[in-house]
Order: sequence, then structure tokens, then C-alpha cells
Amino acid sequence: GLLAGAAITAPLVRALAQTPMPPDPTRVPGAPSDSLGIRSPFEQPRLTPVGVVQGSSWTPHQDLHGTLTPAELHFQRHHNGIPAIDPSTYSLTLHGMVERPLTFTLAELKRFPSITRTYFLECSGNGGRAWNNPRPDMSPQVVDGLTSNTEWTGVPVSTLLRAVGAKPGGQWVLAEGGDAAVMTRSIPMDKMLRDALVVYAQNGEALRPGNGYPARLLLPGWEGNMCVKWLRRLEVLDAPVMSREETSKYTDPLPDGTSRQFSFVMDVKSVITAPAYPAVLPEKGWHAIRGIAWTGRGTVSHVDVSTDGGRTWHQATLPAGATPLSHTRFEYLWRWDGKPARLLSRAHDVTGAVQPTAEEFRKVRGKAPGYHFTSIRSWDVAADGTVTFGG
Amino acid sequence: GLLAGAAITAPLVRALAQTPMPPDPTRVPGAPSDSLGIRSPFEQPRLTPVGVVQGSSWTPHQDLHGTLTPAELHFQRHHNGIPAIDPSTYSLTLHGMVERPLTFTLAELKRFPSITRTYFLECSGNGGRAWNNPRPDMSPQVVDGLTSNTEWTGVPVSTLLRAVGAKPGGQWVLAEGGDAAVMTRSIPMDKMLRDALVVYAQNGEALRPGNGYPARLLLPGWEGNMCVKWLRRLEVLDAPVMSREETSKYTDPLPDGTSRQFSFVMDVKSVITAPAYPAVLPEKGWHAIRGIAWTGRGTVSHVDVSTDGGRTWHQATLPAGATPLSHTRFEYLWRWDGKPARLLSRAHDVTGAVQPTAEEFRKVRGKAPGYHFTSIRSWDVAADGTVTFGG
Amino acid sequence: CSTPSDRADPTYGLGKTPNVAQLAAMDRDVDPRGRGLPAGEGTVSQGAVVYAAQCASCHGARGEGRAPSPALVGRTPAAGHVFALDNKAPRTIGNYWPYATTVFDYVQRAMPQSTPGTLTAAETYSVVAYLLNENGIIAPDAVMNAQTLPAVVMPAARFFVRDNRTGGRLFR
Amino acid sequence: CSTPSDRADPTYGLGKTPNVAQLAAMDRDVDPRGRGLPAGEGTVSQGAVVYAAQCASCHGARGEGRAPSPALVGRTPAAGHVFALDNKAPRTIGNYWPYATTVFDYVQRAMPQSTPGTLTAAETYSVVAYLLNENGIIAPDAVMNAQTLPAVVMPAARFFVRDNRTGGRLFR
Ligand code: HEC
Ligand code: HEC
Ligand SMILES: [Ca+2]
Ligand SMILES: [Ca+2]
Ligand SMILES: [Ca+2]
Ligand SMILES: [Ca+2]
Ligand SMILES: [Ca+2]
Ligand SMILES: [Ca+2]
Ligand SMILES: [Co+2]
Ligand SMILES: [Co+2]
Repeated sequence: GLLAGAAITAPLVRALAQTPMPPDPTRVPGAPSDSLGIRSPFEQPRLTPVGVVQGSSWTPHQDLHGTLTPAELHFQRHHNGIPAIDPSTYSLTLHGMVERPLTFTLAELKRFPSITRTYFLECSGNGGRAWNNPRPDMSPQVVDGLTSNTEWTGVPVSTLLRAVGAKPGGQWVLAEGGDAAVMTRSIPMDKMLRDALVVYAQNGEALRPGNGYPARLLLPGWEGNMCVKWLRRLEVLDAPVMSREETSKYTDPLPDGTSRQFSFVMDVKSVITAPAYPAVLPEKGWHAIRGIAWTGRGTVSHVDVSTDGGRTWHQATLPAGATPLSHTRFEYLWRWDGKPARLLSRAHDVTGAVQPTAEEFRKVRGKAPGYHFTSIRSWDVAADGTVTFGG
Repeated sequence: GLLAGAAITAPLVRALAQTPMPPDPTRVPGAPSDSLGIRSPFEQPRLTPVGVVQGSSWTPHQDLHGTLTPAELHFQRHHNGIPAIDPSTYSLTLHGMVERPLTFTLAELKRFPSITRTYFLECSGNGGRAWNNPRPDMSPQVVDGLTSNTEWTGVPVSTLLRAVGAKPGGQWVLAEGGDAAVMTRSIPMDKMLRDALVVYAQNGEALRPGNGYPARLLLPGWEGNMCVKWLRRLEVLDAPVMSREETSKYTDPLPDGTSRQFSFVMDVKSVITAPAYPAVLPEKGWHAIRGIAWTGRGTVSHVDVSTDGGRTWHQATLPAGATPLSHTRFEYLWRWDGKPARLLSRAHDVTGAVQPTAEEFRKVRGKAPGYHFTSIRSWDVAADGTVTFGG
Repeated sequence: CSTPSDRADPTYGLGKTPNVAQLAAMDRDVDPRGRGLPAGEGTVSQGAVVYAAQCASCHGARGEGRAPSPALVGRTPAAGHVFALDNKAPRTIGNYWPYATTVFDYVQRAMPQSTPGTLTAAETYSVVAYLLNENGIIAPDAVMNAQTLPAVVMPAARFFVRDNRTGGRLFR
Repeated sequence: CSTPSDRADPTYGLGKTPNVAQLAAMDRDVDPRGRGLPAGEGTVSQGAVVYAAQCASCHGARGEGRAPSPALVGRTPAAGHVFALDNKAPRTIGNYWPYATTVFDYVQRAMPQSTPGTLTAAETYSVVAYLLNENGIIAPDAVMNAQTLPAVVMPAARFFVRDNRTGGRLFR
């Protein structure tokens, strides 16, 4: 059983964490392998906070490299806990303005032609905590932990809509989840037909319960809330339902006294993940400033890095290239002279959009925008090498 | 602690595995999140066999989708167990025919400019068990579990060689591991300069101990044995060392009475992962035949699928496109008529190479080739839907 | 042999006609036109009873909120829609929600948080009436049902504007 | 400001000169020219003692192997190199290994499997001499050292051909 599974890994865990460590591992036979390739005891990234029923838990970006977010470390956002779902009784129903409503089992969803793509998923609330109440002891996890990047596999929604014969008048689709929040969002038909997926695999294996097992909606580049987890039905409609999540929530008050509704697309953004709190630079000299950049409007075109608080900017390299609608790793080799420094990153996307400064963001969106916190982030490097969040 | 970590996840585990399952999860608050996004109890892929000190443990390909192999499920191949290594005392030394030998800490390796790429890693012995002693009850894990696909992050070996000033006469590099097998392989300098990496991250986070933590060599497209784990030194030499792994092992006897040495590159290959043993097709009708294809000689150009034992072939789609030196997912929608069928896949790569039939393979390589088992695999579908390995 | 172009049947032979009762149990969404509202009705005073019994423990006796349960009642700012300028201005049903039907839709599916989806139609109409009255939107003697609820005009509805941005250099 | 093209120092200021003793402890690889062979020597009869005490428990009293430890001794097939045709033909030092120095290099670093890297140079030369004699490659009175070991010609060396394939339609 699963609890027994924990016991099974105990010998390997103990071997890797033995004290003292063997002075020369080439002289003593190593530990036997286990049924899972567990982490080193010296590398134990975790989501935080824990115990979330209504709230969120964040990806530890300061511990990560490359572009992928390990499934165990994908951020979670829950409104009434994680449902216990038996995949053999799960189903997804498409109905409404369709020729023939149909209910599909999970096995049937997997029998349709599939697509595999690497896409980011970001909650619109990402960055809100750091914007509203910035503190020097905030890590990238705390600042921007509500974005993750995953290789998703699933069936195109367009394939399912074709299966049920969506009618021309159907310009919206209501997506509903099968958890205790029964979350609903109205999705424009155009997006559903363009690149929306019902995904059942996350980084090569089944979705995690905390991320929507056994199937969720995935709208590439669009806000996480719309990517309904534990998806149980899609209803084709002629108008949006105006659910709570698209009215009370996920609408963006503006300084002009309006609230922007249906702000679906995640705007271009970046954040330095190293060096960042709580890292300490060990010495002067060359250090790689690294981070992630992304945009819901296509592909990141380039990323600039500043080490003098935004006075001068330098273009970063992209060690993994740039893929559409996916976290893009950037890197800038910086020769630190040992004096205080202020590190910033600024992403641009192919539409010409550029990540705004904090001042510009505040001017355009106000002090309390509610969502879509995309302003440039800064990190302060002190002379002793300690790094803190600069807001 | 780690063992306590197992206890922390127990409430979520129990909630997701409760019996009976809640008839309607929309009516009961779900479980609180934990510090890791654990799997559903209904999805528990595992490596097999376990307890390997000298031998291998295989990726459960029949449980996977997309192109990535979760790090926990990356195959493992050990010659004397998994070493316990403290990253703060680990080091990598480059020496030999160089201007200035240097020893780098792990933190220093991470400070160099980095590269992130998705590459497969395959052991040359992959498929040997199934070739030598095929059985109907072999799953893709048992047949071809010694190949995995990962997003790797690390520093180019060329960057390190430039740092130490490799001398022109240095045409080979000896790579040595820091485990109890102290494995060594001689690598041609050309490969080291071209695209070899010293990697420290696997799918976004630190390497797993079973896969070489904290750093290993990664030679894109080349046999896994050469991608030395727990890498401790690289020595620039003017000639190969002719270690045991490149003489006694990893050399391929041929029917003409010679042994092929330095067969570095993994040849084009594919395997159907679904439907495959132990799957059972639930009914006649449409089913997606899926699998992975790869080549160490660049990119998979196309994959054919046959459902009549190789009489007729159909080109498959590539749901994730084709990326160089990476597992390529293929898919073919098949309308099963309920009669016995024999499923095959045949991969082609950009050099024009094509996966050989079993007969061709046996004719060219012999009955006991030892390594590089790349022949076309087959799966038998019985009228009752059961699927078995057909050799 | 079957090729993609031969796949005349877009269902691939997959899926079943939905079970009528199961679908009806799910298909309870309510839109601003009132589509989906069930039969039944409720009054403000009936709603006060429901609220006190099933909601106040989390949302406060007067709907003022009690973290983490949000405030449900409030009409400040009295004029304008200045939430972007003030972190502390709570968004409530009265000063923010653009549609009254949303209150029904949401409460019906998600509240009480500990026993979601258990209110009857009458209870839901009632507590919605109560909340709308507490927020100064309907009269104390108003009756909420499938006809009257969609007709309620919410004070903040006129402030909502649909996003029309398409990227580009200008940050809006 | 520093740009990539200004990075005159390819070390990026990283790395330290290796500790001489630590490097010497690692740098023990032996190549076919004999580079890396330590001072010392050993005889076949000395090697028989080492083998019986430290190797036979796994590899068998006569080097016949005992799963999972492989056979170390054997000269069949007596002629030719037919391993591709026969699953059951074990590859041993005598019928397969192309270089004698490899035996030293491997045993020194990896054997005995339970206590790797613990043999002295003399013990390693000795057990290598023993194994080469058991495989009919050197005389019973041969002495193995840094000069004589690289000179040993292995019977199977001439069968090894380096791979020269570059892909393409022809499967070789
Ligand atoms: C056990 C606690 C609890 C109880 C009981 C409860 N609620 Fe809630 N309610 C919450 C929480 C927590 C939220 C916030 C949920 C979220 O944001 O996902 C909420 C949100 C709401 C909202 C949305 C507020 C907004 O601004 O978006 C409404 C409306 C609401 N509740 C109404 C009710 C009603 C009516 C009842 C009784 C029938 C009730 N609640 C009972 C905890 C509770
Ligand atoms: C505790 C068991 C054990 C002991 C003791 C042991 N060996 Fe081994 N030996 C093995 C195993 C297992 C292998 C196969 C290792 C592998 O393939 O990675 C092996 C492999 C070898 C090989 C390589 C064989 C080949 O065909 O590639 C040689 C040579 C060898 N041992 C020599 C020795 C010598 C000499 C000693 C004693 C000084 C010794 N072994 C002691 C278990 C042992
Ligand atoms: Ca969200
Ligand atoms: Ca290998
Ligand atoms: Ca069917
Ligand atoms: Ca409906
Ligand atoms: Ca230094
Ligand atoms: Ca050497
Ligand atoms: Co939005
Ligand atoms: Co090879």
C-alpha cells in the first residue's frame, strides 16, 4: 500500500542521509535502488504553505532550473480542498447547444487523438502578496510561486466539440469542476476551438490530484482559474454565465473607476529566481543571474537584466531557447564587484509588450489592482552577499 | 526529517484512498494540500525491479504519456549501488593535457553559463532481455525500460575544457564516476566539444541520486554507459584508456567474427507503449496506438505503424512534434475490428536510417548481439482484447 | 485500412448519451437572464433565518466577514468604484457584484462551505433575498424567484468593461 | 559593464588548483601503453593466493563464475570469435578482453566488489598474473609489472574493429 510505500523507501533514505557521510564512496558499496528514484536528502524542495483547503500553495522557484516545474511542486490553488476521485467512475459530459450530448469516461478521453505541449499555468493572483505587502525576506516562491510550467498531454477541446456537434450559435462554453467548490468559468468558443485542451497527463504521467486529477481544462496562456480542475462538464451556451469567479473575482478594478472583466490572457512577465532571497553570494566575481520569463500572448522575444536598479540594461541569453506559451529560462553572467547591487529583469514578448516598471504599473493599474501583478521585480544584493526582495 | 515527511503526507494519502470513495465529491470539502503534490492512489507507477546494487531498474513506459520521463521513474543502471554524496564536499576535477588543471565545487559548476535541453538517455543493453528470451507477459517496461527522456540543465563540457585550456593533442577525455564502481569511459574530444554537458538538473530540479547526483556527464544521443554518473573527474588524454566498459562490455560481437568497438551512437528505434501488455482493449472500435521513437543521429523523421504484422504500414502522427535527440511521441488511430491483430512500429530518422525488422536485425547482428537491440517490436492483440508481447 | 480522412464519425464511437437525472443534477448554472433558476421563491425574512443558522458562523452576524470568510455586505464606497486605489476596500455583493443571479448560482453550488450544495431552492432564494436586502439593493418585502431575481439591477454592474487589449507596447 | 565578449578569463574566476594528493589518489587509470601502472609486481602463484582469499567466493574457485559474478576464465571458442551467434558463450578475459592492462585497471578500481579499491599494487599485479595464466595467456612463471603487463598480447585483440557507421539506409 501507499503507506507501506513510505516504509519501502526508508532504507535508501537512510543510506543517503547517513551520518557521518562515507568519506570515500568509491570504497564502500552503495545503496540498493528503490521503486522510485527519490531525491537526495540534501535537495528537498517543498510547496508552501501546506494544509490548504481554501487558498494556495507555491512552487519553490529558487530551487529550480531549466524550464519544467516538477509535478510534485506545481502550485496549487483550492477553493474547497482536493477531491477524492475514482478514475473508473469519473466522467466528462459535453452538452448544451450541441447536436448530441455525450458523456465520456477517462479511458475514452484517452482514446481520442492527443496533443502534447509544454505550457505555463499562472494564477492571476500571482504576485499579489508581494505587491500588497513586500518584505525583504520573500523568496521567488513567495513572490511568484503561483506559476508553473508543465508538459501537458490531452485531447483538444475542439475534437470533443466536434464529437458532440457544437452548434454555430454556441459562442461560449461553461466549464465546471467536480470538487466541493464546483467552480465554473465561461470560456469563449474561439479559445476552445483554437488550442484548448482537456489534459490528463502532467510531465509524462497522470495529473496530480492537487492539479486536477484525472482531467482538467488547459487554456494555453490564459489565467489559471479558467483552467478548471477535476473537469466534469462543458456546456455550450450562447452567452457567458457570469459566475462568481468571473465577476466577484478575477476582474480587475482600474483607477478610472471601472472593473476590467474577462482579462483572460496572462501578460508578459519575468522574475529572477537566482540569486534571490534567501541565497547568499559566496564571493565577488562571476555569477549567473537566472530566472524565468513568460507571456500568454505567444513567445518571449527577449529578456533584459539590470544590476544597477534599472539604470542600464543588458540582454540575457535564453539557455533553453524560447517556446510559445511556456516559461522561458533566461540567464545573464554578471561580474559582481562586491558592492551593493539591485537586480531586475524585464521581459518582452512578440507583440511588442514589455514588462512595466513598478511605477508604470501603479500608475496604470492602481495601488490595489487585485490581479495580474506583472511589474518588474527587484532583488537587493548587499555587500556581504545576502540577497533580499526589493519589491 | 525525510521519514517524518512520509508521515506528513499520510492524511492526504488516506483522504485520496478512502473507502468507500465519496459518492459525490461536490458535497464534501476536499482534503487539505500537502508539501508535495502526491499522486493519486489510483496511479502508482513504479520502477522495477527494486533493490538493485548491480543491475538495472526500468521505466514503466506503459503508464506514461507525452515525452517526458518523471525523474522518479528514470531508469537506473548500477554497478555497485547508489553512493551517498554530500553536495558541499563534492567536486569535479579536470586535468591531464590541459594548461591549468582545476577542481570545481558543485556551486561553481552552477555559476558557469548553462544550457537546458531535452534529451533521451538509453542504455545499450535496452531490449536485450526481450530479445534473448521473449515472453508474452513482457510489458514495455520490461522490453524497453532502459530508456528515459529528461529536460537536462548543466554546463557545456566545452566551457569547462576552455576553462582549463585543453591542449590540441588532447583527443580523448576519460570520464570517471565517484561511486563504488568508479566507472570510466573514454570519450572522443569532438563529442565533448560538440554538445556534451555536465548536468546537475533533471526535469527542473536537482539530479536524483539514482541518476548521478549531484552531477553527471550527458552525451546527447550516445549510449547511457558513457554518460558517467556521480562524475568526479575528466582527464584529457591523447588516446583512449580502453577501460573494461569499452572492451569487455559495450562492444558488439558481429557474425563476421569481429567485435564492434566504440559503437557510441544509439540507433533509431521505437516501441509501442499502448496498447501493450498488460492492457486489455475494452471493445472494438477506435483506439490510439501510441509509443515513443528516438534516434541518436538527430531527429526522428517519421514513424510507421502496422496492425497486420507488417504487411501494410501507415504513417503515425507526432503529437508533440519531433525534437532532436529526444523521445518522440507517435500516435496512430486504429479502428479495431475485434479480430486478432499484430501491432508494430517502425521509426525512421533524418539520416535515412530505418528501424530493422527482427529478421534483418538477426541477419546483420546475429542471434546474440549483446547490445543495441533496435529491431521492430510487435504486440499481439487477441480477440478478447488482451495484448501480449510478440517479440 | 482506415485513414484520418475516413473518420466520418467525429465521435470515434466514444461516449454515451448522458444520464438524464445525473445531468440535471449537475446542470444547475444560473445566468443573468435567469436561465437555470429553479422553481421556488424566498423572502428577506426567511433568508435571515437561513443566514443566521447556516452562514453567520463564518461570515459574521451582519455579513461583515470573518477571515478567511469574506464580507458579504457593504455599500462603501458610497459613490464611484475606487477599488484599484485602496487595498482595504472590501468588495462585497453590494458594492461589486454586477449580477444578482450570480449570488444564487454561487451559493447554490458552493455554500455553506462545509456542506456545499445542500440548500433547497427556497433556502437559496431566501438567503439571496436576505443578502440583497442587507446590501440595500432590494426592499425588505421583496420576494425573490425565477422572475424577480434576474430583474434586479446591481449597483456596480455599470462599472464593468470587457477587456479588449491585444498586447503591444502600450501597457493598459 | 561586462559583456560576454569581455570575458577574457575562461575560468570565470572559478575552480581551484587540484590538491596533489587527492588527484593522485583518483588518477590511477591504466591504458594499453601501461601509463598509470604503479611500481610493484606480482606472480601467478602469489595471485592464486589473492584470488582464493578475495575473489573465489564470488567468481568461483576456478574463475568459472557464480551468478551474478561473471566467469573470468575460459578460452572457448578455441578458434574464432563467434559470440554474436551464441547466447551462451561467455565472454571472459581469455576469449574476449583485448588488453591485459584493462584487467589491472578494472580490478584496481572496482574489485573485490564488496571492498573495492583496497588491493595493493602487488596484490593487483599478482591476481592479474593469476587470471592471465588461468586463461592460458602467460606462463606460470611470468612476473607482471609495469613493463611486462603492457606487452602481453591478448588473443582476442585482433577481432576488435572500431565503429565507423554514420547512419543512413543500410543497416550494419
Ligand atoms: C464554513 C465556513 C462558511 C460557511 C458556513 C459559509 N460560508 Fe460563504 N464563504 C466561505 C469562504 C471561506 C468563502 C470564500 C471562498 C472562496 O473565495 O473560494 C465564502 C464565500 C462566500 C461568498 C462569495 C463572496 C465573494 O465576495 O466572492 C458568498 C456569497 C457566500 N460565501 C455566501 C454564503 C452563504 C449564503 C452561506 C450560508 C448559506 C455561507 N456563505 C456559508 C465560508 C463559509
Ligand atoms: C562480492 C562479490 C565479488 C568479489 C568478492 C569479487 N568480484 Fe569480481 N565481480 C563481481 C561482480 C558482481 C562483477 C560484475 C560487475 C559488473 O558487471 O558491473 C564482477 C566483475 C569482475 C570482473 C569483470 C568481468 C568481465 O567480464 O567484465 C573482473 C575481472 C573481476 N570481477 C575480478 C575480480 C577479482 C580479481 C576479484 C578479487 C580481487 C574479484 N573480482 C572479487 C563480484 C565480485
Ligand atoms: Ca487561479
Ligand atoms: Ca548503461
Ligand atoms: Ca463505445
Ligand atoms: Ca446550464
Ligand atoms: Ca573563485
Ligand atoms: Ca590518468
Ligand atoms: Co484576469
Ligand atoms: Co555501443
